[in-house]
Amino acid sequence: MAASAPVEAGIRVRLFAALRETAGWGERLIAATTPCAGTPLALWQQLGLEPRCQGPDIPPGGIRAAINKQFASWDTPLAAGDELAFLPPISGG
Amino acid sequence: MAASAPVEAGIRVRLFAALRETAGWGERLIAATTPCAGTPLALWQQLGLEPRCQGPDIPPGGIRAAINKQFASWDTPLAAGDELAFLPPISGG
Amino acid sequence: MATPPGATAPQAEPRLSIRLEPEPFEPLRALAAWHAELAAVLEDPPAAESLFIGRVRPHTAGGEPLAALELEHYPGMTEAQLHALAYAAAQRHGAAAVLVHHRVGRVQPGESIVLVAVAADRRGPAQRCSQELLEALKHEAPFWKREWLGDGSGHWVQGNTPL
Amino acid sequence: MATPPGATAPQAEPRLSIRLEPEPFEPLRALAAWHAELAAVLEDPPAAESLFIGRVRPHTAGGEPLAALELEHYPGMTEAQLHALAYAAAQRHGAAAVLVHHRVGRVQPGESIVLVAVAADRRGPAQRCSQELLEALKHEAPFWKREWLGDGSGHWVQGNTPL
Repeated sequence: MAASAPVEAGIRVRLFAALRETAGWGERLIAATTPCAGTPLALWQQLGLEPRCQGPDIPPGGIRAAINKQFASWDTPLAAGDELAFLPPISGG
Repeated sequence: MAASAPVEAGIRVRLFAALRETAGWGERLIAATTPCAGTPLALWQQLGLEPRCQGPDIPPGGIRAAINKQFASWDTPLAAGDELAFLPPISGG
Repeated sequence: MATPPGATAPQAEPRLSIRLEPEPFEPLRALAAWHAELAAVLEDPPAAESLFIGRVRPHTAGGEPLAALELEHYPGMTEAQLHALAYAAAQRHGAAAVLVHHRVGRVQPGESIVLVAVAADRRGPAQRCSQELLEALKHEAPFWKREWLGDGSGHWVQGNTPL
Repeated sequence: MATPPGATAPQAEPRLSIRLEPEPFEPLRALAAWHAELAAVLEDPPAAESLFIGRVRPHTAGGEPLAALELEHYPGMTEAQLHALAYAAAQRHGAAAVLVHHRVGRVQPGESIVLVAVAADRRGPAQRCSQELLEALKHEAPFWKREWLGDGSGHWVQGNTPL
């Protein structure tokens, strides 16, 4: 976590693979002017990403969130300076 | 099986590893003058091999018999020309 | 953490060799280099080594001829996850050393895509560690496959091939 | 015999490469030769390869320093059993090719004693076949180990090392 990062740093949002192509972008800097800058789930909804959530507190099916390159739960509080990534279903190996 | 082998061929008995060293020999030709030349269990007892059987019909613990280079049960009828081997517990790989 | 039954006493830190390969790699050459590295640091060569090589199939999951497979990853996170997964698996099974090499970028049919190697003192831990780690990296390391067809179209693979 | 779930349709005969090695052998060199053989006969390189290398430990089962391991076998029967076990395991799992190389005679600590390799279309069958075959040959192929100590004494090993 980068709790001591300057508030102007905002939150860097990254999309990968099919998510990126559906959205038409791979990276965005979102302004975050308060110490608490929401959660992955709130940002997913705010950015209008697909698939849409089935309800305000229901994360999109099959998608995982990562904060600063570590898997994170959808309700983790974000801080300015964080890198938030949304990851479609993994298919490695 | 070598049922058509000459009866004079007898039965070749082979011992391996610890069995061979305990017995002091590795290979013997046993006369077999009848079409039925006994079973592995009968020959084991007849040759006085160690470990002794716990009873007339009880095979020696841990030892396996092979006839013509294939595992065989202790009561398989032997024929002249057969190669009978007694195999101590396996420890390969 | 509980010591698995039969594990040997105080356990050294597992040696990890994790690499993303942007170019074709030859698994046997990678293993030879790894053996040389281990020989330089381990007192004795490991008694048991369990290895896995995965290669790109010539056809898509749907059965069409595959022109190429594209492997996207998340630079930084993918390496960190591979390290974490390899370390956890090695610890869990008491493995002495673990190697994971994984291709990224455009991979041709027949080319090696993943190499997993585990060195341990006994065959059971080596095999189990290698198997678990292969499953773990297929589900927990951020890689995404896109199948490219001969007509220039491509689509993202949903999930993994069945076990 | 029932077809295992998910097995691919009409199955070609598995290719077996079985060898007893009276002299030290280098597993990676053996694998390179096997890969070349398979490349010459298989239409595509196998998608999954599961390999195992076993080496002689530097100490006896009882913990004493080992001078050498002697591997006795039953010429003719050992090869036949290895073939039969490899064939059965390959059939059971639908593996395309199986390699087993096993040392015989006097083996030094650290030397390779057994190499098992299985090529299949999927990772599960490759891993399971390789694992089962290794267990099978440890219990069903006539090999006997004698541990030689530094003082010139030797004793026959009873059974296998634990999994």
